[in-house]
Amino acid sequence: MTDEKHPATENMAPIGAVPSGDGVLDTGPMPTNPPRSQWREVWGQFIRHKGAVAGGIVFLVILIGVFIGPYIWTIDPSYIDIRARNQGPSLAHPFGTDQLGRDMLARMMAGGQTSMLVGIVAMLIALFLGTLIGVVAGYYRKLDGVLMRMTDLFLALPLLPLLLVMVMLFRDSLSKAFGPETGIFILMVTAIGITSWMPTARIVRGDVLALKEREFVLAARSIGTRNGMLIGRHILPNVISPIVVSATLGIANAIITESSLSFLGLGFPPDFPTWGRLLFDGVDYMQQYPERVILPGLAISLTVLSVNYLGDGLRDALDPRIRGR
Amino acid sequence: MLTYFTRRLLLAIPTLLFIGLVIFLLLDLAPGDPTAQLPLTIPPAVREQIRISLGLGEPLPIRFFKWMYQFFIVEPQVVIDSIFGTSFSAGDARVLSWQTRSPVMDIVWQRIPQTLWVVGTAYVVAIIIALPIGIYSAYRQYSIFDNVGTFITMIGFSVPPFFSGVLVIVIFSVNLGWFPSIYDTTLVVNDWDSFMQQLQQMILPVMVLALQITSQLSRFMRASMLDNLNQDYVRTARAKGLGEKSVVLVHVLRNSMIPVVTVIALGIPQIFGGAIITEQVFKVNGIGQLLITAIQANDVPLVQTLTFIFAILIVLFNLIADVLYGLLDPRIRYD
Amino acid sequence: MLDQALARIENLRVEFETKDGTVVGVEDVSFSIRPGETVAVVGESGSGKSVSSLSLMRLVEYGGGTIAGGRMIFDRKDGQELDLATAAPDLMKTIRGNEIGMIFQEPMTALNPVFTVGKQLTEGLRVHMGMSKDEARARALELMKQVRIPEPERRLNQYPHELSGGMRQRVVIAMALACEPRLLIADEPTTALDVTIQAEILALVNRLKNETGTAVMFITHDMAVVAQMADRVVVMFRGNKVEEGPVEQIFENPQHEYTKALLAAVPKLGEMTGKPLPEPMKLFGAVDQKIAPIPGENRPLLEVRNLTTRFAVKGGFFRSTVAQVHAVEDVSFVINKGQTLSLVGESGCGKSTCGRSVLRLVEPNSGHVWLDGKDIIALGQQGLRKARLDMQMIFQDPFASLNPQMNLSDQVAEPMRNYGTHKGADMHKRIEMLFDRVELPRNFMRRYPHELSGGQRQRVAIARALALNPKLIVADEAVSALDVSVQAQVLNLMMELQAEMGISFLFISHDMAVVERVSHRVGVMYLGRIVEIGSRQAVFENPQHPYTQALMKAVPVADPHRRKKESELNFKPIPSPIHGLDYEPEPSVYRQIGEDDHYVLITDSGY
Amino acid sequence: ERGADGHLNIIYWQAPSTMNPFLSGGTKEVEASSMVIEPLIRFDEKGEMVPMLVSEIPTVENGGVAEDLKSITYKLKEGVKWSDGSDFTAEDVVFTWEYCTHPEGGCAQSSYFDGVASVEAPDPLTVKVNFTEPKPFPYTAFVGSESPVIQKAQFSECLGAKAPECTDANFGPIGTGPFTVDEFKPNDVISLSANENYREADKPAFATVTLKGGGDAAAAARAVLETGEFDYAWNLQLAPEVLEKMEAAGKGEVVVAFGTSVERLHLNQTNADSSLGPDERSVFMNGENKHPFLTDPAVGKALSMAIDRQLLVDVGYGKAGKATCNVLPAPEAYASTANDDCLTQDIEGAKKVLEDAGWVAGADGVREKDGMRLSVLYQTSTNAVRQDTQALVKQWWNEIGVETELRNVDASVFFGGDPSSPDTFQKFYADIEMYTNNFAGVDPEAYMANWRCSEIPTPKTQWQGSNIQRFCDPAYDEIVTEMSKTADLETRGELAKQMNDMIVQGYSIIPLIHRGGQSAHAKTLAGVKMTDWDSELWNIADWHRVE
Ligand SMILES: Nc1ncnc2c1ncn2[C@@H]1O[C@H](COP(=O)(O)OP(=O)(O)OP(=O)(O)O)[C@@H](O)[C@H]1O
Ligand SMILES: Nc1ncnc2c1ncn2[C@@H]1O[C@H](COP(=O)(O)OP(=O)(O)OP(=O)(O)O)[C@@H](O)[C@H]1O
Ligand SMILES: [Mg+2]
Ligand SMILES: [Mg+2]
Repeated sequence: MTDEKHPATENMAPIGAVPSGDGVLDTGPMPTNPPRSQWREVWGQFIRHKGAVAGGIVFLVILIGVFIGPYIWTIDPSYIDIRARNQGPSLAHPFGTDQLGRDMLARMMAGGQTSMLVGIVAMLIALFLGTLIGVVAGYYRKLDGVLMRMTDLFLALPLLPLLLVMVMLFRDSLSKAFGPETGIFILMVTAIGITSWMPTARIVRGDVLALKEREFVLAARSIGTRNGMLIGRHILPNVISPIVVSATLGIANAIITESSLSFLGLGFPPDFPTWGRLLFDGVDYMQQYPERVILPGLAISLTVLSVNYLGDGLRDALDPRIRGR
Repeated sequence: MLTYFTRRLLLAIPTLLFIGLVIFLLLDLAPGDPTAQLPLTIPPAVREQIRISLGLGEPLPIRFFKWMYQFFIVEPQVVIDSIFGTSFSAGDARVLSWQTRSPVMDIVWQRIPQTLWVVGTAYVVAIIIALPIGIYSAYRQYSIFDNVGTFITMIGFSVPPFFSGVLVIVIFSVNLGWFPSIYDTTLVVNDWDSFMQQLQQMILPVMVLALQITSQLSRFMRASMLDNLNQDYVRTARAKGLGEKSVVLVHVLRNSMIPVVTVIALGIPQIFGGAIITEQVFKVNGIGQLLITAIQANDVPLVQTLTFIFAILIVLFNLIADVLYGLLDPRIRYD
Repeated sequence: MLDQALARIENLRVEFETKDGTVVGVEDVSFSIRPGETVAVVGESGSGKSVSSLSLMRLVEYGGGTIAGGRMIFDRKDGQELDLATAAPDLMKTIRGNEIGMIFQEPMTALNPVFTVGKQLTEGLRVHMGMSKDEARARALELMKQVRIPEPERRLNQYPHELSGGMRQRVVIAMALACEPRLLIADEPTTALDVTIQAEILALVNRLKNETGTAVMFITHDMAVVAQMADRVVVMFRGNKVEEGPVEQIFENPQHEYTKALLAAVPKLGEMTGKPLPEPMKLFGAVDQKIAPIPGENRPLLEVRNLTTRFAVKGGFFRSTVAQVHAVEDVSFVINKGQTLSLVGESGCGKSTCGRSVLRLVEPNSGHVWLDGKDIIALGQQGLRKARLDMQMIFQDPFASLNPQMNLSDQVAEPMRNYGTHKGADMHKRIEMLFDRVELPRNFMRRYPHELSGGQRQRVAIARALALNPKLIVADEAVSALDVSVQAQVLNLMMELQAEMGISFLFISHDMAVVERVSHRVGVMYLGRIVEIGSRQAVFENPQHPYTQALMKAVPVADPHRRKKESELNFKPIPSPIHGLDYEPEPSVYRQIGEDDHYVLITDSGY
Repeated sequence: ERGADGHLNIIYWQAPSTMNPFLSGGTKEVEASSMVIEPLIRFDEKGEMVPMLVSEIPTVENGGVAEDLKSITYKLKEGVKWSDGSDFTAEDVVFTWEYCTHPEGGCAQSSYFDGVASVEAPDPLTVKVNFTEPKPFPYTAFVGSESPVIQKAQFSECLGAKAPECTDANFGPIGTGPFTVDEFKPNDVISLSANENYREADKPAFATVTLKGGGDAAAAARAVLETGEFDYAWNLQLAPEVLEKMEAAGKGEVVVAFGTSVERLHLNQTNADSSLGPDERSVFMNGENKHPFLTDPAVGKALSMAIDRQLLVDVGYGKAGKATCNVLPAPEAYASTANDDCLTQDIEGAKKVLEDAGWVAGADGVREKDGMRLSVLYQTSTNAVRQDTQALVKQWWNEIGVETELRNVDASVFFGGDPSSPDTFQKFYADIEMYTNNFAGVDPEAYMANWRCSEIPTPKTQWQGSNIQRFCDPAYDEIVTEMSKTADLETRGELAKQMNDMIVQGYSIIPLIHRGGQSAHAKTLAGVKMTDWDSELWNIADWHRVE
């Protein structure tokens, strides 16, 4: 249909008959703030959330510390200075040294890189899988049963044997393709990711089931929106809140799962520092050198806390209903 | 409701069979060997003999069906026999652990009490603590209490138990000497003294576990309360002249509990599954410790049976959670 | 009637702390209510009606508001006067629900979904009157009878969702009345309900007032309801009282500009009597408004034949279909180009389903739909998508049908993006044009739905429906949720568009006055069937089916001299539309009335 | 007096899973069962034989061992009773042999009966073990805690495939030892009480014993050394400074005993290049397919010289380790002294050795020769101490120009024999691997025989075999044969040293640390004689309480 059939359309005059704007019949107080760009607005709301700002700053400091830090503090984290073993904090080693004389500050930074990456990447995998499966299960009725039973299956799968199988099947090819350290990283992260998407999937599915019944979804269909777009434009943005929460908890969960795997002897190799591994190694020395548990413990907790507050703020900022207030 | 329940139960059977198959294949694929923990002084030929005597020589499908048969046919018969003194199961081979060469289910039964004592108590304690915290945090959102609560629960969530566990042992067992660091599973509670002893040895592990569970539950509770506090019916209740206490604790709570109760129900399989690390740290030797030692020893029958029981519980409690949801929320009807 | 006022509000001011600073909900309001009197508080959305009433209950505090000034003197049972604005919370507890009862706007959400009706009813009784469980229950039963709920004993054990909207509202009223309050505040108790239930409830409140001498503060924006109920009227505008007076005076001799505008915006049943074609409303204060009848064309655009839509009721062991909801049953009608057909009827009679079936948003079971000669039912998914270029829908609830996460320009742009009809700057220009067309400021384009008033939202929905230049728009209760004045604007807008662009409307509504205003033809639905269909004039001026007649009778008239008595109303409860699988409904057979195409169903409709 | 000292608390952080050492050959099971069932002869803390159920140790001199070395005859002590009160007889001993050698039984200790043709019981107190070949060291069957005697009456229904079905017997064997099982909770806790029928009337001093399992080494050590909840803790492989700190609390002491365990590096003699197919990678092909550089003794020598063994001990083992240069460090009669130079680190020397052999440093500091880089993959099982060792060794090797990539594998996979896994130590898909091995008892004959050419694991044998580094020297095989025919202890000692030196100087194995067992007991517990030759609990009958 073209406009030619209705030549009037383009230059239709406003209906002057209806007073509007400042007219008598304007309906009460309306938001009067000037319109802002969407992302500016999100940002504006975000920086007004005190917790989020504090969390963001801490998170940023940690990120900078572990990723930029090594360029400033250039000691090799695996360099062994055997004469300097088990030292307390000093100028030469601000965080002290470990039982082989490796510099703890350098190890904390190297460990932080791995831990942060594990947290973020595993979370992203879990989030992607969880959202995908949740949305598909919620949106396509026919797949719901199968997908939800699959979630049950994954809930029941034991992580450790799974990890062993993955190590056996993929380690060699991965370390050939990416080098041994990246290879094991990919394995760990995938294993953690694919064993922790289930809660997200459940929550997202529940929300999608409810959303699907909302009228705007029907409205979208009535204006010719295809399924893919419908999910992308209408469903996903409306489940962002549970997804953000899952992301927050996901990072924490991944970091902690990794450290628990160290405890069970299946985490990263002991010469591959991560915060979880450093914490685990430090536990034996807790009484002699308390800083060895306090430092990595603090790093993990701070990260988790900051991510949590960051998530709170992000969720509020992404929700236009809250944002307007 | 009843038909819904039975329908879901029937559907659960193929699901479980499939899960069983997947677990079986996964464990079969996993590298490792039941003789790995034996000293290297035992020569390879002997190891091979041991493997054959464990039944590892048989082809995969036979092993799978044997296991399924034993699990679903023989083991229930054994239970019936032990209750009624019958002898249906006589002569049938049961699922045997490779480590102990004894029936897997017997070991599992042996482990359940301590797991329930410790993990179960922790769960109950956590619920008792988490709910009030969640309720009050939501009622006074963004108050000091709420902020401090958030802070502590997030810390609780972020500290791995292998650290917090050892920390409390060092503080309370080593330095203060108040509580034992090792859980005595042989303790029989039959009088006040032994009960106190049991309490003493439970306190530390329960503390560590409850901290984690509380952290998560209180977040759920808070969110759910927040959802309900601004509902219209709350205003109606106030307009009736009800006190704040009954408004919050009767009207709001009842509604907020609906999702939380199902979350709690879904957590129950975890109780039976044990808490691997906490049990290990405090030597509680419950189901979690059983699973991890079995995995380390490549005790496949034990691992697959435990995992499968866990799968059954998950499927079952998923169902229970759904049913509970329907019971608690009169709006939901399953037929 | 005593002269002594029961409650006096003096210079009330209420403020809310928000992130954007302090918002004044009520600026300066004073009025009083005497015992046995009904004071209607009218005014537009956001004018502070609810806030005033909530302040009287001291419930604003729980919504984040503070009473920043003024006094609210309440005459207590013992004759002592009390300033509610400063009363202690404990004292307020004994007043709320006991001496002042309140009926809330939304019957659907005002009840706690997880407690039985009985429990919620007895709660107040036990707190205030110290009754035992059995006593309270007996009293509750009495109350249920008083509000005329059928089968009261069974209802006490039911949950709110098991009752219909009207029944729920009556439960809320019973709750408010439980302790025989001396002041009853009713905050828009009927806005969300359809005429028949509304009529019942209004009659009930009136009866109670007469029987117990309770004073009533009745909040509404529906002038017809005011005319039915009020002794005195308080008109509010933007947080202030602008006019006050006896009901007759307000209707006959309004003083304030706003009151006049309000009255002008009310569509009155019978206004169109004698006019064959619909025409826009005369709006107050509007200069050079062209009011011309809209003729339309005499060519059919949409033809619906024997449309039937049923919903499966699943159950049993294998979740098989055990019964069906006969939502739309053998419905046929024709809409001409540029004309409007209205469907009216009680809640749940299948109007929305019918509209959706035409667009195939719900798959009909059988029947035919031709749009401009194209067989819609026969189309595949691709064809259907294409066909929807020509037919659009405006949904019942403007808020629900807009995606809360998308800004307005994206929402309006979406259909164009979907079909690729316009792109880039071209599309942008068209969006601006559409915004202008529906009278939305262009700087609203980046706003989100929640930042708009109901009327503005509905205009967005209209703009979206217009974006593709459709030939047919199904308008499902497009104005039901709106204020009278906004409603008038939206109605006029729709009619203007129809006149200019030749759009046809399938207009679904339960508001008879609105239907009378906009339609060329009217179909009355009952239990899935059209029981009467014909030109608007024929159906309204010469209703033939008994249901149509009852419906007409229930419509409140915006004239205080023509109040309806409860005895005039006579509604039967609606039978269930659910039937077993083997139920074979008879085909709809119609009898023609007179010369025009005015038909009445002669098949048994269940009424 | 029996039972006078009350209760004894023992903690084994790895809990025993059965009390039948024939069904599970794990150390923890063997040790736990040694409180209940006994062999005829045990080894004491010095590795010397102590008669337990026999009146004296049979030798050629006293006629107990046949001149042709083809049989040995034990005289059982009189009056020994099983804990159920029945008599201990030669029939029980014969039955034990039948039980463990049953082809379907999968007996974990059946190697103790290798070469045993038959066991006879000419009379109730005489047991005669006949060998198929002359056996210069005949003290294998029924000697040491891994080869105890079980009661015929209890196990007669449990032969072969039926063995696992006798759960009650496996969990509570009737024995001749000082204690009997009251309750056995697999992998958790064992409750025992004094055996009423123990042959020494005043022993054991403890009335009851609890052997608790679970946790980790640190927790076990803490329970004995710091909180005093337990009296004895086993296998405390902990960082030396941690253990010292705990010991300083004053509640208990750490005891160490050395046996034959040596932590060593195995240098793969075959090519383990990952680009090779499964039929070639790490497969021994009679001298073909040799490792590109690890077969060069200069490289092995340099690798060995670069290591500071004492430092490894200090960092990871403390009291429980000694630097060593021999795969066969004990007993003394067999320990060579020819290689002791390696005890001192010599980085410069190592560099020179490589330099002389033509390995010169390339641009990145890694030495090369003929385009071959000295780059090794060094693997071991996952274990904190081993990873520290790896890290240190890697650093030293880097210093001498050897590039090192580290890998560690989960112990259950590494030591598991799953032929489909690429990570088992037998498959050896790496250049160098590190672990500990030892031999049971005091005779190294079988142990040294491990490195015969025929013992090399290959795909054909499903990678079974004990010659892990794929060492093959016909001369070595000859000495093995010679030793199996030599009865004279001194000559046997010489032969063993010769073999040790061949292996060590050929640099197919680089010994690092002679490891001991490390346990802790409360100060109030006396009588502990820690040994690594037998069960640590071998003399639990003598343990008692002191103030
Ligand atoms: N909780 C609140 N926070 C902030 N502002 C509020 C709040 N409640 C009401 N307001 C503001 O107070 C003003 C009066 O609102 P009120 O609810 O009394 O309107 P109303 O006359 O009842 O309208 P309606 O007919 O839509 O119910 C409005 O401008 C509204 O935005
Ligand atoms: N998706 C559905 N599944 C099952 N039954 C439905 C569904 N949608 C509507 N119904 C039933 O079909 C009947 C007609 O509903 P419909 O929404 O068309 O009524 P309506 O006339 O639009 O009412 P209202 O004025 O309340 O909007 C009702 O009995 C309703 O319960
Ligand atoms: Mg209102
Ligand atoms: Mg409708």
